Amino acid sequence: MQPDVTAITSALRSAGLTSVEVEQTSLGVIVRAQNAELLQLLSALRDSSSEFTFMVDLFGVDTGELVEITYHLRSLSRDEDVYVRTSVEYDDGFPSVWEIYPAALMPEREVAEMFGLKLSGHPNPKRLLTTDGLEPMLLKRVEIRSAEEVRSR
Amino acid sequence: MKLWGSGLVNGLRISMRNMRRGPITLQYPFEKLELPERARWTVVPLSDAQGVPVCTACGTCVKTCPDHVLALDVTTNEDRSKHINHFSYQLGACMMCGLCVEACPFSAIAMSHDYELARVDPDTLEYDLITDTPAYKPKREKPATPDAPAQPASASEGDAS
Amino acid sequence: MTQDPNLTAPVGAAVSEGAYVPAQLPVGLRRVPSGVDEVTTEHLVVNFGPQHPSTHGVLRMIIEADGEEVVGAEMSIGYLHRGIEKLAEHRRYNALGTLMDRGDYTSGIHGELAAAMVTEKLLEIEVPEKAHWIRSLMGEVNRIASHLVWYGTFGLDAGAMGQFLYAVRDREDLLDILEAVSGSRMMFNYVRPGGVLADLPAGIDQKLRAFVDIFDVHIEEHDQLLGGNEIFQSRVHGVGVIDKQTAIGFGLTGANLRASGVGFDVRRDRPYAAYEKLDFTVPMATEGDCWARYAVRMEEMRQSVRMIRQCLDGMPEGDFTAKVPKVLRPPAGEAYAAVESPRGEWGVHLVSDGSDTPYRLRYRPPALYALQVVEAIMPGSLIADAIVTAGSVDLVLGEIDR
Amino acid sequence: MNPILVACLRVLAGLGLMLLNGVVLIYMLRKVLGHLHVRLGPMNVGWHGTVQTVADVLKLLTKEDPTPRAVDKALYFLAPAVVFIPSLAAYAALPFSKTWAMADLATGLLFTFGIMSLVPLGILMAGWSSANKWSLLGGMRAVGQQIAYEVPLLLSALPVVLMVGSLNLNDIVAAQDKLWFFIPQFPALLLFVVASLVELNQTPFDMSEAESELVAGFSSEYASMKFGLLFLSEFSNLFIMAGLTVTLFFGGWSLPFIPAQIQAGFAPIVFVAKTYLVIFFFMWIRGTFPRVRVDQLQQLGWKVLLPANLAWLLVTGVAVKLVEAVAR
Repeated sequence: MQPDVTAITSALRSAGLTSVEVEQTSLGVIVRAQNAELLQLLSALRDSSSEFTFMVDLFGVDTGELVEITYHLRSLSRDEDVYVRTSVEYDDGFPSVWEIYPAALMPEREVAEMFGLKLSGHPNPKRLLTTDGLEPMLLKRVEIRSAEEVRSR
Repeated sequence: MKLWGSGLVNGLRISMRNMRRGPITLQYPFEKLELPERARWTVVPLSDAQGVPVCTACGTCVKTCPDHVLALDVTTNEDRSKHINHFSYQLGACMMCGLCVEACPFSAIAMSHDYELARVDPDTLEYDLITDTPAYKPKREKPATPDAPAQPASASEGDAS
Repeated sequence: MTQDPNLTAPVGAAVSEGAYVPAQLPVGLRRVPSGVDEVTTEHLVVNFGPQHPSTHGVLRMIIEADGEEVVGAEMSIGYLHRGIEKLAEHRRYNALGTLMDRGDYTSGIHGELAAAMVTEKLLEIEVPEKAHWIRSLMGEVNRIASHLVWYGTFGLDAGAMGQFLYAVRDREDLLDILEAVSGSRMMFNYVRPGGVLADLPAGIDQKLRAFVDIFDVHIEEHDQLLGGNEIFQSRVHGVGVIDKQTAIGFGLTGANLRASGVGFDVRRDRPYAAYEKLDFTVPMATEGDCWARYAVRMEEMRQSVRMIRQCLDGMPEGDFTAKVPKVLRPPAGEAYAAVESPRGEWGVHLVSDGSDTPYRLRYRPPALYALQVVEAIMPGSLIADAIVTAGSVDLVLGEIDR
Repeated sequence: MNPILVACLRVLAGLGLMLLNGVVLIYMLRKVLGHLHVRLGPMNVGWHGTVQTVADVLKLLTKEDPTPRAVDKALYFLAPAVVFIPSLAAYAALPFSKTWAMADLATGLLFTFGIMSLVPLGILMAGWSSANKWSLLGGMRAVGQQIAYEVPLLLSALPVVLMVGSLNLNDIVAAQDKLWFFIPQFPALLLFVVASLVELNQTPFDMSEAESELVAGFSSEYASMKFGLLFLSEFSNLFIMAGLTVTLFFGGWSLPFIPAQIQAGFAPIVFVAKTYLVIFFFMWIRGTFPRVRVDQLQQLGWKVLLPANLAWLLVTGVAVKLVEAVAR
């Protein structure tokens, strides 16, 4: 279930990623990455001996200051999960990882749409779920209808 | 290796067997299914033996309802007894989850078995469960849960956001 | 059809495969201009859906066809988007099940279970043994009901009609049972943080036993009626092949992944509820075509019947729920819990900030990943094959659009 | 009597028969499919829903008849007629009894096949003129499959003709007074049923209106009675093909072991009853089987049915000659 922090750290160090932080949290092992080295990090994880070839999920969280994007990876051969987390400023862009994990194709579009981010390097970067002109819904500043509004409908 | 086509013949045999089992459908408006005891449909107020609604206007159900379909309009008298002006219910938005009934500390509401809910007039989708009735005084005054009634103010703020 | 012992997934997800390398752009329409062939032809762009008899729910497949052959496909979704993830930020923890029900509306128990499990993880609630068993039992009942919907609509996609009604007949019995247990036929709201809503009602044991006894016969009939039909076999063998690398690369889970030869099952490899104590095999196939997915799902239904029997026999005595406060306020933190829904790994990732509503709830829709792979493998097949392929991976739009 | 009047009366009788047949067959389809699908079918209008189809026909007649803007008007309006008229005319040669036929043609079998092969023309017109992608694909498929299966259909009827030595349908029935042809000609019967299922656009070969792929195929853009005509001709074709099956293989209006004088009284009833049994079989198949794929359909036609037909024709021809030689 939980991979070894030191093993992942050393694997990433040997792949030339010296600045990444690997930490053990209650959720699991989280690798924090800069936006710029995300692609390199993910392909290093995929090609490492741990074989994180399977992307379980990809989602964003609005922390109130910036948007954190989490890539949930799994190694089917070792049955281990690891989370890669990167942060993006509001209205900023993030790179598409579809060439490393094709599973990211649609979730990436969803994250870009729901948090108002720009997606670079994606073959089909259209909106996925909602129509044009809607506010990025999962941002905390976008309110849904309150109880009073619902009642006064 | 089976003969090509034996599966087709077997399929015909199975569908004929099913045909001979007879129809399982009910002719709905003429025949009706009996609902199991737990079936959840509209919310109805419950009354005591004299026909007085047993709602104490505590507002737990209103705070619990995920879709805000219940609303209480209550005036508090000088002797701190409450008077329910309207206990309104939006049938059209209710999803019959039953959380209000579970939350009710005095069993004043229940999920009925009334499932024929089609309406011609959309205005009838919102109606009052209880109108202009003094709130029921429970025999034993006790907080229903250790948590919810203790901080009613903060909980309602959380709902309104 | 007897089960081939070779078709059972190995215990422990022992798969070591190279990564999927996309050969070319796997998505989107080619938009080939007319007159590129020797004969001046024009590609026909047809919209399958959102209102179309073959689409499951409101999926819109934009298919670019050269005659009967698909040359490009794009899936357009969002017609059923209700913003469940946003709504969840305004729901108390014990009301999350109402949203999860409406995600994958054919397997609500699994969604509720995932939401309840992730809440329990954050709150560190110990769930009583009986609740675990009830959860497993209801999960398997719901799995059969969901697979029967898939079985029926898959046959409809292939053009058969009778078996759909037979599947729905059996599903009705299951829905009656689920209604008697939970109070609703689809939107159960039964599994709660800490346990389940209520104990199993009296008499449900006999009802379930009677059902599984009949279903033992009916499942063979279903299998012979559709799977034994030579026309159907010729429609699905070798159609819509998803190889192992593609399946892993596109994040397939559940029966779709196992049909491609990867033996991962959350129930066995990350046990939850009472699955550790149940004896079941995880069916697997290696071909990765529509037939493999069909065979795996049919076998899963038989395994579910086995598990229902075991759950009924082994149901322990005790409480059906732990003592939980009415308003749950988990400490700040994150947690991920996953269940094996009929469509695959249904994971719920929850971020709590200590209030009575989640800060962020993300749920992993297994059918969304299946949809992507359909988009990628569709080009090159015939229109009729494309429909069958889309039907074989079991799409539920409520879950894809959320 | 005036021969023109007689001819007109016969045509009217045929039209009435066809309309009545359509109504009865639609009711029968609903009931048969309903019971095959463990439900009841129509139950409320009339006793067990018997008048339901009449009510539906009235609904079709009184419905608004919109014409899509982009259609090719002339072809769009002509197509239902082109589909309907051949299937009406094909009733002409069906022998309901020794004397009950609208026209006792010397080449009755050939006439029926010939006139039925006009139907794809109307379907193509409907599919093309509707200016709808589904209609176009459906029309193309329909024509493709019906033209491909004309040959196997004719060839599978030929062995019977070889045995009888006549194309007159009444002669074919008369030749079966001792032995119905489905016993010596069982392979031909199978081939004929498969080919006629394709001709009829019936499951498992309902390519042209494969609802999971092409919505409603060539009839997508038709409404009201224009759709009604397309629908009606489909059921009328069903009756004709089933009638031909009965005539060629199941002794037509004759019954075994019953003297001819007694039979003559209720021969039409026997014929219709046998035909409806065959139609029931078609509907049974329709409620059970999935659909084949377009390319598989064509492969079945050209690679399986055609050689099989030719082979069986050879076998029958040799056998007929041998029997003649032995008898001589």
